[in-house]
Amino acid sequence: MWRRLSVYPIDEEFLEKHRRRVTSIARRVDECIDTVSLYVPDRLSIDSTPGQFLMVWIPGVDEIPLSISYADGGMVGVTVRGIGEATRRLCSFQPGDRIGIRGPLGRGFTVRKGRSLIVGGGIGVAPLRYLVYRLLDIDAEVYVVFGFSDKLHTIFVEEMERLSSGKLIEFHIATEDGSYGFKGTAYDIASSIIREGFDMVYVCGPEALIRKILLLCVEWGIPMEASIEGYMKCGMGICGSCVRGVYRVCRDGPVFDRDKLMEMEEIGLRRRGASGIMEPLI
Amino acid sequence: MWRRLSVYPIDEEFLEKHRRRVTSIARRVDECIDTVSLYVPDRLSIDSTPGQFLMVWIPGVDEIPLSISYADGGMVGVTVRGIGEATRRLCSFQPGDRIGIRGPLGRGFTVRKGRSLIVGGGIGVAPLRYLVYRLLDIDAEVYVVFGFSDKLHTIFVEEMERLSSGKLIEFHIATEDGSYGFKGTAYDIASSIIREGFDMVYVCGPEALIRKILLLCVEWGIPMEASIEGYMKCGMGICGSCVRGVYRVCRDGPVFDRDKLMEMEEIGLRRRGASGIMEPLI
Amino acid sequence: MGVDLGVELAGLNLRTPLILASGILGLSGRLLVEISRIEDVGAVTTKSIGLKPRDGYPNPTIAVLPYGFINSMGLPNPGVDFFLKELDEAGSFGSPLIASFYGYSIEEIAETARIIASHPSVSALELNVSCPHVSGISEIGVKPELVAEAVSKVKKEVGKPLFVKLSPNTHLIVDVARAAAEAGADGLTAVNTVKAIAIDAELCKPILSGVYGGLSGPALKPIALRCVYEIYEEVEIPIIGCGGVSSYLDVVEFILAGASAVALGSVIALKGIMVFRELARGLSEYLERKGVRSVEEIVGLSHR
Amino acid sequence: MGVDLGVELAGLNLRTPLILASGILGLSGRLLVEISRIEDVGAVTTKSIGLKPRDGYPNPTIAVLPYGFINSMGLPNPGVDFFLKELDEAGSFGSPLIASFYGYSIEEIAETARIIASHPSVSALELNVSCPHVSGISEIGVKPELVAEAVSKVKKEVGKPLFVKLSPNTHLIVDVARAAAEAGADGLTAVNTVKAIAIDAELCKPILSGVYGGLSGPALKPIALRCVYEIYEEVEIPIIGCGGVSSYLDVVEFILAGASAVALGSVIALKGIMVFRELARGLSEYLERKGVRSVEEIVGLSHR
Ligand SMILES: Cc1cc2nc3c(=O)[nH]c(=O)nc-3n(C[C@H](O)[C@H](O)[C@H](O)COP(=O)(O)OP(=O)(O)OC[C@H]3O[C@@H](n4cnc5c(N)ncnc54)[C@H](O)[C@@H]3O)c2cc1C
Ligand SMILES: Cc1cc2nc3c(=O)[nH]c(=O)nc-3n(C[C@H](O)[C@H](O)[C@H](O)COP(=O)(O)OP(=O)(O)OC[C@H]3O[C@@H](n4cnc5c(N)ncnc54)[C@H](O)[C@@H]3O)c2cc1C
Ligand SMILES: Cc1cc2nc3c(=O)[nH]c(=O)nc-3n(C[C@H](O)[C@H](O)[C@H](O)COP(=O)(O)O)c2cc1C
Ligand SMILES: Cc1cc2nc3c(=O)[nH]c(=O)nc-3n(C[C@H](O)[C@H](O)[C@H](O)COP(=O)(O)O)c2cc1C
Ligand code: FES
Ligand code: FES
Repeated sequence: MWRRLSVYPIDEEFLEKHRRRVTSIARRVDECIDTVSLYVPDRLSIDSTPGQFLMVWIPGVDEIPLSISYADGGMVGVTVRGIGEATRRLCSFQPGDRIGIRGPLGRGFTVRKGRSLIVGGGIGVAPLRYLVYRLLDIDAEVYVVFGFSDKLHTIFVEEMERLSSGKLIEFHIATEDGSYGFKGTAYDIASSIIREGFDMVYVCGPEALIRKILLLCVEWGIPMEASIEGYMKCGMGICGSCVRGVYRVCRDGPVFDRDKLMEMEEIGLRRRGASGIMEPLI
Repeated sequence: MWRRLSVYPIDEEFLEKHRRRVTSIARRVDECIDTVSLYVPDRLSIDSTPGQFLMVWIPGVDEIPLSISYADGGMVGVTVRGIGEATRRLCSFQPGDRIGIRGPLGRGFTVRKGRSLIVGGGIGVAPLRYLVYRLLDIDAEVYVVFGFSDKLHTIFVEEMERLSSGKLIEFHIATEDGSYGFKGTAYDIASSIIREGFDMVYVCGPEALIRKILLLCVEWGIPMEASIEGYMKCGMGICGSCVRGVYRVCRDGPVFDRDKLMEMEEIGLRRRGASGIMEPLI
Repeated sequence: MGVDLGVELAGLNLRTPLILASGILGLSGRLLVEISRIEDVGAVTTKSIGLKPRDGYPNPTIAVLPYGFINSMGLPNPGVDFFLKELDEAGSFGSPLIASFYGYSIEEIAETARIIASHPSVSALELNVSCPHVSGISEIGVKPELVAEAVSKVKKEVGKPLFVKLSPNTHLIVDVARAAAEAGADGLTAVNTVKAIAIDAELCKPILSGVYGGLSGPALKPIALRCVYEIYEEVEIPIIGCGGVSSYLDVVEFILAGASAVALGSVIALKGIMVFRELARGLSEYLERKGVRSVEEIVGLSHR
Repeated sequence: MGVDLGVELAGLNLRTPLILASGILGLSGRLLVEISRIEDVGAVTTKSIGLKPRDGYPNPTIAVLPYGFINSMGLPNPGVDFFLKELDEAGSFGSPLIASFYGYSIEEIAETARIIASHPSVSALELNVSCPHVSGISEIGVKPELVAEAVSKVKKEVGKPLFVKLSPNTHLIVDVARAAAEAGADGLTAVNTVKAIAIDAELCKPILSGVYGGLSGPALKPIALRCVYEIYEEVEIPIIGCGGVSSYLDVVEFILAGASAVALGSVIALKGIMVFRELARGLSEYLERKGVRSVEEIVGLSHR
């Protein structure tokens, strides 16, 4: 009745997702020297998909996109690496401090049964941790490969090792300096096991990593999805700030499949900054 | 969900009632030399109560309150006497001509089983005709007294006589000049039969008539309701134009009970005009 | 239980910061008295009154949208003389009566103010220079120098507090507000409606007989809130926030933006006059939750 | 089946009167080309481009209300030089490209116009003097004489059609429109957003980092419609209606008010880019039902 009258597309879900919910941090976990997980109570994130993100408002500072790294029992978690003003401020937040959240936003990973290979680099492991649990929920066969610069920057490794020793997943870890696990990159490990055959490869991390895995999967003809970044402002698909190729990362992504990633022609090479100018990624 | 978000009291019913529905006249019936009934298809009026009114928009001319005189089978009817610009224009309308309607608005009569006396004068019979049918629907005992100036101005009389000869109602009619029925007024007849005892007296017509019946009912201690007029603009209870005593005719009325009518202290004596100035009624 | 909501507004003592807006049921003296006596009502404002009676525009005078109303009443009012008689018979008010008035010239404004202010029931005046659908009214309200002149003329003749009701239809709203304050106005009401129209696509005609009307209700709120915020940055005298208030959160937002009180209009069509109770309760609970002891403590807090 | 929706707009031939509004997905050349090729898109407008790149404001840059958005992007844009390169690589457009631009002074406006207009993909220009949240922009847009000066300077240097995008935040909108027309503008876009704010009652702070933003979406519609209606009464050049269009009925209302075409913004967040199809279909069916053979026949019909 309302719809007929208003002639306005009242998308209740849309509206509710984008209203900023100011909430207090319930729990903080230090993951490594520069990375923290923060948990807040949230009803809406119960129905999220791994790969979806929240716009996290740090009042007085900024509002930034962060992938959901955990969602269960009415709590949602994000895992943030302090690399600039907003992320460092967030890393300093303690239980009781208030943030505002919008979301869950965007399209996440396809959670599908089968043999899945999860490849994460650095802070890119954040959405993948949530993905692992959702894949385990549906009894998928999960291979996880994480890579970090060094032992001091490893994230979720204990947790994955616990799952691994419980035979729930197969877990590989690489550090570039060899201070933990295999000496090398996640790509090195992934490229060596990929020939074992997988139904899906999931990736998140530095775009150089995504690009290399992408090309590999194209070569091997393996389905693949990656969560990529774009400069997010509106987070709702109208401002155009986050566009890569012809896709909006905030709405059509942040998770894209192999074909779309190829079509973009820019993965690992360049990306728009805040002004819209294309900046080289290396 | 929407409600929680919008923090605005979205009253769908309110909104839908007040959106002007432009519709074509489906049927026109000449009731007497200066009075016409017009019928339009309308879904919302199915749930109307006798005594409720429509705001009828005569495009380019005016929007005026008219009581619902009929509502059945997806059709709503109003009966209008041409006394000024808007009403005369409306009386000239033919099937196919377009009007806009808002409504049904206001509070109607209490439709209750028992011995009911319906007293109407002139065009005041419009809502009472609808009331008769609704009372018959619930098997009330219905006494109808209509009064007109003369035979040429009688309305719904054939219809009432048909109901009367079918023993569905008891019907009395008076004309002031005696050209039809009893010579005198509706009050004359009503005051003579009122002592027979009634559970409810319903009145609509000139305020002089309403006032006299009101005082009579107070004297005899009989429950009574009357539909009264106020100068309607917004029709939704905010502009204050229609206020009588401390009540809004458009929202709290147009039907009021005996106690409220007495409390107003002005029935039959004075009423606000378009500017809000109180004007004497005689 | 709850925080006391009393506020002082330009010398008036209000039980709550919730005021009945001008033009809302404000034609009948008896009804105004009735509303003024409701426990949660801080003050009531009359319909805008002019020197002479006005019938206003023919109907349709209002269009309902899902997110507000467009009204084009055309300032119907009985004129000062009748209105004072109305007040004579109305009885005594339970909270301050703010008399809204207008005029087509500085002289007429001053004369009307003098007459209305003479009535003992009137606690304060509100000068309407912002009605968007009657020509000759808002033309004054967009000119800071004219508003200043009108205000000083009125203040010369009238001892009671004077509010000026501002128009959101001009980029000069802060200038007008400042001019009014400097000329001696005791407070500002921000805002009146935004000029708007409604067209019926079936008839291919404007709906309102006056064509142009004023947008009120939720659609107006973010604009009205901005006006209050902007004015509070630049002008010292108290502000009555007005525009689209529908919930206690709206009340809170207006106060945080800088309003010392808030006027309610359109919401009354939807929630009825009992909305005063709902909003007062919500506001009081909010203050309690925040550990705040009076409304005044949070006036303009969002600027800090 | 259905009525042909083609319109001629200041010399441009549009397949439909439906235009992508400025600032909506208009940063990427490739995406603009993609949208311009959708069958029901009449024209596309770029994000407003300036002489130099701008990052815009920090987030939050948008607030969602049940009846619209408040955005305070702060005109992020890559600047003319980069943008022309972007267009070079974008491919060819399927419908006219309107390049929106701005400048902080008359000279800068003229220079920016000259550079952008030089690109072969650009069919027309739209001068944005109405962004409510970047200082130095809307200040020009409320001064008829400055707008006239800017328009004649641009027209002297640029042969392509020039639209001026107007601000609803001033009571002088018709004067600005007239000044633009007299100075040689080929068309007007009415309107940009209304200045507004949003406050978070929990944090007691403005939500947007730029504090002030612009209200778009349904709440803006009755105001935008009024602006189009008002301008159509006084000014002869074609108008692109813009503000809150969400359904084909809104499109019809804007055209009846006097718009020759209609730009879509906020609705795209809710209905996606496929809204062009829905609105085109609805408009075409409406015209058929009314027995009208072209959009032009009903432009401004509500004034008669
Ligand atoms: C979909 C998505 C999911 C993300 N998930 C995570 C995560 O789970 N954990 C995590 O630590 N980081 C994540 N990021 C990255 C994170 O958003 C940025 O690190 C953060 O915005 C940097 O802000 P800053 O002020 O700390 O740094 P700055 O010094 O401002 O910038 C550092 C880098 O972050 C980029 N950046 C800044 N603001 C934004 C923005 N609004 N949108 C996109 N990029 C921005 C800059 O372009 C620059 O490359 C994600 C990004 C996206 C797009
Ligand atoms: C609740 C209600 C129900 C009514 N039902 C009927 C009905 O069923 N049939 C019928 O013929 N008439 C009915 N009327 C009266 C009808 O509304 C008026 O006759 C009509 O408005 C006159 O308009 P006009 O332009 O023809 O006359 P005018 O010459 O404009 O006025 C004639 C009289 O009608 C009054 N009037 C004008 N406009 C209004 C208005 N907007 N609201 C109230 N009074 C107005 C004037 O004050 C004057 O007393 C009803 C009125 C009310 C309030
Ligand atoms: C029906 C109606 C009549 C109004 N009449 C007046 C008036 O006479 N004088 C005035 O200053 N404002 C008048 N207003 C404006 C209101 O006082 C108020 O400023 C506006 O409606 C915004 O508040 P709201 O959104 O709460 O309704 C009127 C508004 C409405 C809806
Ligand atoms: C996110 C966003 C960015 C905008 N950017 C611009 C801009 O750069 N230049 C401009 O002239 N208008 C800009 N606008 C205004 C729109 O073009 C349009 O005038 C306004 O949103 C009203 O239309 P709508 O209600 O359909 O959104 C922007 C609007 C939004 C919502
Ligand atoms: S962030 Fe605005 S479109 Fe994606
Ligand atoms: S007609 Fe406006 S209050 Fe009744």
